[in-house]
Amino acid sequence: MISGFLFRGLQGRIAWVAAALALIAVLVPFLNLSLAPDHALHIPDYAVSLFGKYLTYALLALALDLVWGYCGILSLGHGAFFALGGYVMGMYLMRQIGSRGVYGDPILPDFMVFLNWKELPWYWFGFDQFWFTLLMIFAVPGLLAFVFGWFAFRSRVTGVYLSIITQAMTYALLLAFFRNDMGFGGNNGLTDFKDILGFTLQNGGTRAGLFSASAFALCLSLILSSAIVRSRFGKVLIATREAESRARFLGYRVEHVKLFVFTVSAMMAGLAGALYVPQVGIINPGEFAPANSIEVVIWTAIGGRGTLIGPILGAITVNLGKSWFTAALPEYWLFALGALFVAVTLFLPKGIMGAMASVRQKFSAKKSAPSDPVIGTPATEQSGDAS
Amino acid sequence: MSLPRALIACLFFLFAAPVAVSAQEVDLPGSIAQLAQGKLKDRAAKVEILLKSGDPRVATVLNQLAEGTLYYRKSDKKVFLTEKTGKTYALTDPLTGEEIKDQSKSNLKKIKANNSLRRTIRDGLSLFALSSSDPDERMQAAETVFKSKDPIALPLIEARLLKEEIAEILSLLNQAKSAIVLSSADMPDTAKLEAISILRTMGGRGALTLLSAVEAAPKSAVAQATQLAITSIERRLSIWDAVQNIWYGLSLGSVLLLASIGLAITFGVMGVINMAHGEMVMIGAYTTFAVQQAVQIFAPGLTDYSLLLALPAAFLAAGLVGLILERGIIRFLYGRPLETLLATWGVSLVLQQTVRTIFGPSNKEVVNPSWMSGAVELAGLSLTWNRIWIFFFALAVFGLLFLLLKRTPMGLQMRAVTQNRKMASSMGIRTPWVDAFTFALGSGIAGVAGVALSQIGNVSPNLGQSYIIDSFMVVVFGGVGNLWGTLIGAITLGVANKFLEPFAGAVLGKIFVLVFIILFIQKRPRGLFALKGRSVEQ
Amino acid sequence: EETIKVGVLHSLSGTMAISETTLKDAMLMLIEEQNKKGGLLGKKLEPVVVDPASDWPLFAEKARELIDVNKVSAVFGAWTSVSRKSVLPVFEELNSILFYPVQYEGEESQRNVFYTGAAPNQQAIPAVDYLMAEEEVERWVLAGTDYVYPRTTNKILEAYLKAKGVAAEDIMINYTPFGHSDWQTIVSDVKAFGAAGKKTAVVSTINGDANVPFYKELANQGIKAEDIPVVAFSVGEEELAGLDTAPLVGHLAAWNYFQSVESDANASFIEAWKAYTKDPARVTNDPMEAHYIGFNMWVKAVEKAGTTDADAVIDALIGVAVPNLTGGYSAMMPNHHITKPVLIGEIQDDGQFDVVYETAGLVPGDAWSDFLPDSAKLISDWRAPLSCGNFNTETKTCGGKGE
Amino acid sequence: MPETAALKVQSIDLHYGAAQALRNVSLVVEKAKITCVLGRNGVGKSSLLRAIVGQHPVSNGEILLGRDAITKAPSYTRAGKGIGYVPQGREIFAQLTVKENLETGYARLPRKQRFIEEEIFELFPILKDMLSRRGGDLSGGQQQQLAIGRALVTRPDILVLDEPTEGIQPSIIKDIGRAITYLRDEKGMAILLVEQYLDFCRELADVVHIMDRGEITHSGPAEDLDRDDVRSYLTV
Amino acid sequence: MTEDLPLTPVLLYLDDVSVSFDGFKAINGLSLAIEAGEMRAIIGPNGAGKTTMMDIITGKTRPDSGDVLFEGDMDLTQHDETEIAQAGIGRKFQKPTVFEDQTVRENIELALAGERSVFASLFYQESEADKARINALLDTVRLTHRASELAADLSHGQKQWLEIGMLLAQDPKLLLVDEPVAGMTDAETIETAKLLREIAKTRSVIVVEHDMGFIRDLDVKVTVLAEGSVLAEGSLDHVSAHPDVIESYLGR
Ligand SMILES: Nc1ncnc2c1ncn2[C@@H]1O[C@H](COP(=O)(O)OP(=O)(O)OP(=O)(O)O)[C@@H](O)[C@H]1O
Ligand SMILES: Nc1ncnc2c1ncn2[C@@H]1O[C@H](COP(=O)(O)OP(=O)(O)OP(=O)(O)O)[C@@H](O)[C@H]1O
Ligand SMILES: NC(N)=O
Ligand SMILES: [Mg+2]
Ligand SMILES: [Mg+2]
Repeated sequence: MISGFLFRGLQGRIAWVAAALALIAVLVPFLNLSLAPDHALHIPDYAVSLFGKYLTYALLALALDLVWGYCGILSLGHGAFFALGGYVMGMYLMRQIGSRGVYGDPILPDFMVFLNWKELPWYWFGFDQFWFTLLMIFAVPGLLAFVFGWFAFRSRVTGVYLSIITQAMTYALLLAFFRNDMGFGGNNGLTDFKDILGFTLQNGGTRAGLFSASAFALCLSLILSSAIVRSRFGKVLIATREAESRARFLGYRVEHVKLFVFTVSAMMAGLAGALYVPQVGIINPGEFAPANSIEVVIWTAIGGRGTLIGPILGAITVNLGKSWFTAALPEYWLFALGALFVAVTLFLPKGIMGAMASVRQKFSAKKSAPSDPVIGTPATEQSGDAS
Repeated sequence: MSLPRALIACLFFLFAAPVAVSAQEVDLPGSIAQLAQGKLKDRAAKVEILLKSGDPRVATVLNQLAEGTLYYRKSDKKVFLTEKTGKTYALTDPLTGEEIKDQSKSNLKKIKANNSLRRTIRDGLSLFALSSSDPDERMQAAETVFKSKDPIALPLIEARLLKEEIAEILSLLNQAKSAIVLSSADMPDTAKLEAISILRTMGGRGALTLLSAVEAAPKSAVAQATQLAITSIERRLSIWDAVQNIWYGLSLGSVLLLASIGLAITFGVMGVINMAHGEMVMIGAYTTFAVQQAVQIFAPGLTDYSLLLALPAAFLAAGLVGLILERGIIRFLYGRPLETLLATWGVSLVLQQTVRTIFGPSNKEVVNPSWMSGAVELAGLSLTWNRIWIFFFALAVFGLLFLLLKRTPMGLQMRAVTQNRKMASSMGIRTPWVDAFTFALGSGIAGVAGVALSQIGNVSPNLGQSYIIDSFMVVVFGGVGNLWGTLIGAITLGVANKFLEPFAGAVLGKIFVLVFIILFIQKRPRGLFALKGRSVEQ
Repeated sequence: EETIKVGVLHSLSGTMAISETTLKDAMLMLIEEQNKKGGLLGKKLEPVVVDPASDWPLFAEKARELIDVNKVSAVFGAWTSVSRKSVLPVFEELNSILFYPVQYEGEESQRNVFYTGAAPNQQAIPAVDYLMAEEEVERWVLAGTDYVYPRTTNKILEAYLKAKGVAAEDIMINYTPFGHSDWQTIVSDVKAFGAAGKKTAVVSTINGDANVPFYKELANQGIKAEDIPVVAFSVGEEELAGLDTAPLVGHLAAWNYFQSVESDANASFIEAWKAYTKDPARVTNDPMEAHYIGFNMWVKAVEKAGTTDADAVIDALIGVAVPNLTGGYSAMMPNHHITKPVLIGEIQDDGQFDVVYETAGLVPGDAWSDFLPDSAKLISDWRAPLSCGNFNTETKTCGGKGE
Repeated sequence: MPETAALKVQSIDLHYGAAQALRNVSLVVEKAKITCVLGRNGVGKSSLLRAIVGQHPVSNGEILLGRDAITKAPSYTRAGKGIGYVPQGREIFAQLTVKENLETGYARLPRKQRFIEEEIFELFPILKDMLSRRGGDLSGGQQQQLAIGRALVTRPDILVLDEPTEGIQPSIIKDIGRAITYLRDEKGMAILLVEQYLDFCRELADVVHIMDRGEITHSGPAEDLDRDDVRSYLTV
Repeated sequence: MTEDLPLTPVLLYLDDVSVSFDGFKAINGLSLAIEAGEMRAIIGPNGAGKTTMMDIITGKTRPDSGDVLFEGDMDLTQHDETEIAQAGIGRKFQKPTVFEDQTVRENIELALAGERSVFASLFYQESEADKARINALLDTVRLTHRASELAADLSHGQKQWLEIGMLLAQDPKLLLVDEPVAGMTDAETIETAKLLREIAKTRSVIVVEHDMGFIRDLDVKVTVLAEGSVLAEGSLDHVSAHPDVIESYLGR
């Protein structure tokens, strides 16, 4: 049943993109590792690490789109799930350092030693095991999303109210993780990682492996998301986004619907964070910053929300732009990026995917069922007496 | 605090007074010249010697030393009193009063003082000032003596107590006397008891400290009186502390209100998720800076009032930016509120960088006018002027806005347009104009808030970012679209924050407030002042 | 024409731009001046400026780009500790050189990094010593922003103060979030704490943006330097430029450099800086001096090694001594920290500091604090044969490497 | 000869994206006459009214108000020139009170005319009882009455009504019928009425147009219309 | 269930229900019983509380007092919209409410009876029977030719039809239809009446309308509400003759 379900996800354009992702997951490490640096097809280390990072961003954007694009839950706190996944992975990596830390303490991470901690806090136990870590990568963000969603959706918190409390959530976590007393290294976060599963992190091969893992994770998540949105459940998602109370009158348990996608999405975000951390070598509370979560929303909007490929494109485009601008126009890049955001909103109202769709439409006369749903009208514009 | 001539005059008078008793024969020119020699840490001893002289000219020298305007000439190490006039200095010989004008800074070197030296000077000079003819100086001297508890001052105070006519100073002198009495070992119990009762009426932490240090035989009258006084003061203090805390909460609330009130229009009323709101506040703050600079150049006399000029200027500047923003971008996005988030985020990046490019990345100095500096002591409360002004200013802005929105035809049109733009147009309302006006108004108000906020915080390109999250929290917590909600929401969050802070610390306190907001929204999913009824469902 | 590239890795946007932009400008000026002197090894120096945008992972990405793509010979950059931590593995992996110019919490010594800012023993401890000796302070408020630098510094200071006989109830420790802006409660707490009869001082490790509202509140609540002095470790001339300093006269800061220092080197540096920025009001500050020292050290080491090859330069750097701006020489020590004088300055109403105290000689930076039990055992020496940043003197092993 | 046409629609087309909703529609609304448009669901009646009041642009053709072309004018200009509109679906300002809803009609009026005529309350007494209730809280029929009342506040020269009887109780439908007649006869108002309710239309109308698939397929004076004829036009 | 309880064929029972909004009594001691298999027409002046009554039955509004019993033992006031819908009460709103971003066909599909849980809908596969049923419903509401268009693009009347289609797809035991023929032509109105009569053969229906011709076509018992409570009840002719009904509702 599961495989049949997933197979449904592998249709149309998604199948192609998934195949492409699987291909680069294999090909990029190959081109990076086995070709000589001066070979025309060689992919430089720098590009591998850069794009490895982008892939995790893309996964995060995809996760957000599942709740925002399809279910209308504008989470301004998705960065929190990403960061939690990152911290889980960071804790594992910290514990892998073992006695190789600067103080040579076999158990305590360095930051605990110099702040005079005597023993490992209970919540650090188990993270020396990879299987446990793997479990926690999904469990921690998933649980937070579940508990948060359970209350919020049951209380029928919607719209901006929901957005703002998700922001409050990530902001509170930001402040909490900044606190040194929390035992997560405060502002400096977790750093100085040495190896993952026995592979040295500062090694091209490991990096290529992480790239590959990120591409596969994205590929699988894409298929899963596609399977979800193509099922009848996907239609319920959209129905919920559009007219939540109407869906209730049809007998759908809207809070369960939301809770399910919210939790699945948080887990995907956690996975993205977990893959991100070993690639960038640090996790710090800054990842909880509300601005980060807003940026994810922006990637998604730029790519085209309510499409699965859009957020992937958006995340990669914006970050590529950012990487490029910050080096090419270090003093003026904010003008460029800001103008880009404004321009996309004005001229590509449905993002890159929307623009591509309308270009395609111009060529093919026959109008297909629109896949980019129109964004709902604001609460203040609604009137009338029905539901 | 510069030394007025009056002090010198009264020092002459003092020659006949008790201080003269302690005056010693001192080699004045030599001692003054000594100030220019040696290291800073040896200077205290030299100052002590000068103070002993009791010579009125010494007060001037020492005051200038404390103020950092005492220099010596590099060529001959001669010490001078200085006054800066334009780019040059006028030098005055401290002993002869002979003046040399137009000296360049490069010929001179400042004689440094540090805090402990300044304290020594202040304490020493306060003895002189106790008999000054200027009541302000006597008042300050009494306060200084209260802190220094210098027993030498006792006879001076007693002499002055006989002559003093101003009640306020009289009580300060009594307090200073009590402080000395209580901190010296060999005082009669009657004097001590009197001192205790004076301190008990005075109250406050200073009194408490003195009383706690009183040493007396257990069960003695002094010990009992002390104990009673301490309990009484502590009780009063705890009440005042609570009141003070409420004030802090109200004051923080008023800052939140100011920060969010413009957003209550652009987001609350218009539904634009205005991520550039903070930057409108920033524009207001930079306008304040610019106006202040201009005033300093063109009308230095009005510097104290540059804020008043800045208010309309900031309103117009931020309003104009808002107008351009609305006409250029927002108007294409009505009905697509989520896209306004994206576009205004882009705008906020551009505005930040624009300000960084024009004004540079670092903080700009906005001076507090004198009427917004310092604090007023009110019973057990200490209220700083800038917070008081900001509190009332926030309420005034709120009140005006409330009237505009609820009581004027324009307000009605604004609300109609934002609820149903097409229908409003069909009712004959010029919707583009109303949209532009509303957005400009919200932005302008944010700008005005920036004027006030420049008085308590940074004026930097990041200014907007530090308010944006709080602003959204307030508007949403209060209930989107409800102006009262914004008011009550801001005040509630401010007070809650200030009541949590003492227990939890600033960091945890803030976390608790956020958690409180999250939980509160569960109870009231549409904010504090939710719009109710059919009209809002779905 | 072949050039030697120098990376400049300072945030030009985001929260840290406020501090770091100046350092970028300073680096550009130093490079330009060096080029006027004929460059280095006969080649011109070419700055490569990027903007890591106060975004820590972006620091790592940009560091990699500078080293891997732009092939820079050395990088001058970072401000916050977390940004340094973020780029550290990159410098290690790609074996390049980073000069880090800001005072920090210590507890680090890495082969590829040269720390030209102050370690805690070059700033915090002398400041406390001064307050004890000069101002006879007996009661202490340690107020800081809640992050690693203040936490560590305060930990060290707490241990130090207790060792000096200060009672626990005479120490108040307070942390606030980044960008904290409402100081009413805390300042009034300080006031109350200081009203207990003993001479009280505040040791402030409050970071950046939070300082302006803090000092404004201090001034308005009438806390005068003569009553309760505040000594700060993160407030320099740049920060004061955003403040009306008249009510703050007498409050203190501890640094290794002040613009007001009178020396020929400083005078010409200030002149050059004002000319370069075309702004007669531009101020200089301590991290700029650190870059000045670091850059000159690098130049000298490259000349000594005759190459920009990282390994050679890293080895050559140890022992290099260059003039600092306070009139003496600073030397790079085997632990990759430098020797510096420690100065205490009082705020003046013109936004400058008046030096009221200066250590007799130079203080060598201590990577591993002697006041933290686990750290006291460690020493750092990057010369052969030890070649170790964290050698444990008890176990005689190199902590990070000895497995 | 005096101009008797208050409004002329001259061969307009209207599109929603690629879909065409009106084809070459022409129509004249005479002063002091009631013009009625009939047609099945989805034939384009509301679209025609939207074109007239300016809520949706036309792709071709012209609309004349008296002698002025208003084809491109925004809705508020048209309202300013005397077109009052009662839309289908009521479009009440949900958060405004009944009173405020009515007062939105002041926008085009000079200051001294800014009051609500007593006639409106006579016609819809319920509005007077509910002045301070929020528009969105009213029942469907109450909202419909408010929508009509609101349009009358502007004192229009041409009143455009889209299925005004929808959801209204029979007695008030009769009142509305009387009111419309009164407005025509006493105030000389031109009235354009879209209706499904055939009897209502037949009783009131002077001129009737029948639409089908975006076109006007039949026009003529009301008395010429045979009930069964119309029925046949309107059957599915 | 109704077969098991032949003595209490009451499907829906409102007992002395009241609700007020800000002090305004919208429903005032309303009692009403609908039998299984009965179709009931409800008329009454604008603002009489008809829609509010439906809100109460479907769980949208909680009454201040009174009970609402469904199938004898389910107290609807204790359940939320979802549970009530799942128990078999379907509703058509006064203002047509459909999922505008989805196609006409998807709207029907979503309404189609069946398991509503998250996992059931995740793994749902459309059966031939379901497909046939959807097609039949599309035919019934005459929207087959627009099946793949977005519901947003329908005209007002077409949305009314679509919503009726959704209601049918839900296959409820009790249908609440609020002004189904508003905005329909006379011919369509007749069709709708036929359709409802057909439906009422197998389930209960409550219809609210102001169109007297339509009510007459339905030919069922009529309840007149006024000011939140029952004013008259009986055949249409009976209530139409009631002077209060003429006075407050029908007019002269
Ligand atoms: N906003 C829209 N976007 C796309 N198509 C639309 C839109 N509004 C209406 N249509 C389509 O245009 C056609 C005409 O619609 P219109 O609303 O004018 O019909 P109508 O005659 O008023 O019908 P009804 O009697 O049901 O109100 C219909 O086929 C409808 O589906
Ligand atoms: N939330 C509310 N707040 C205030 N009044 C309300 C609210 N909801 C309903 N009402 C009032 O309750 C009364 C009943 O409304 P309801 O919609 O039930 O009437 P109805 O019988 O359906 O009328 P119609 O035939 O016009 O649709 C009306 O007077 C309405 O204004
Ligand atoms: N290293 C610092 N000051 O963060
Ligand atoms: Mg219509
Ligand atoms: Mg109704």
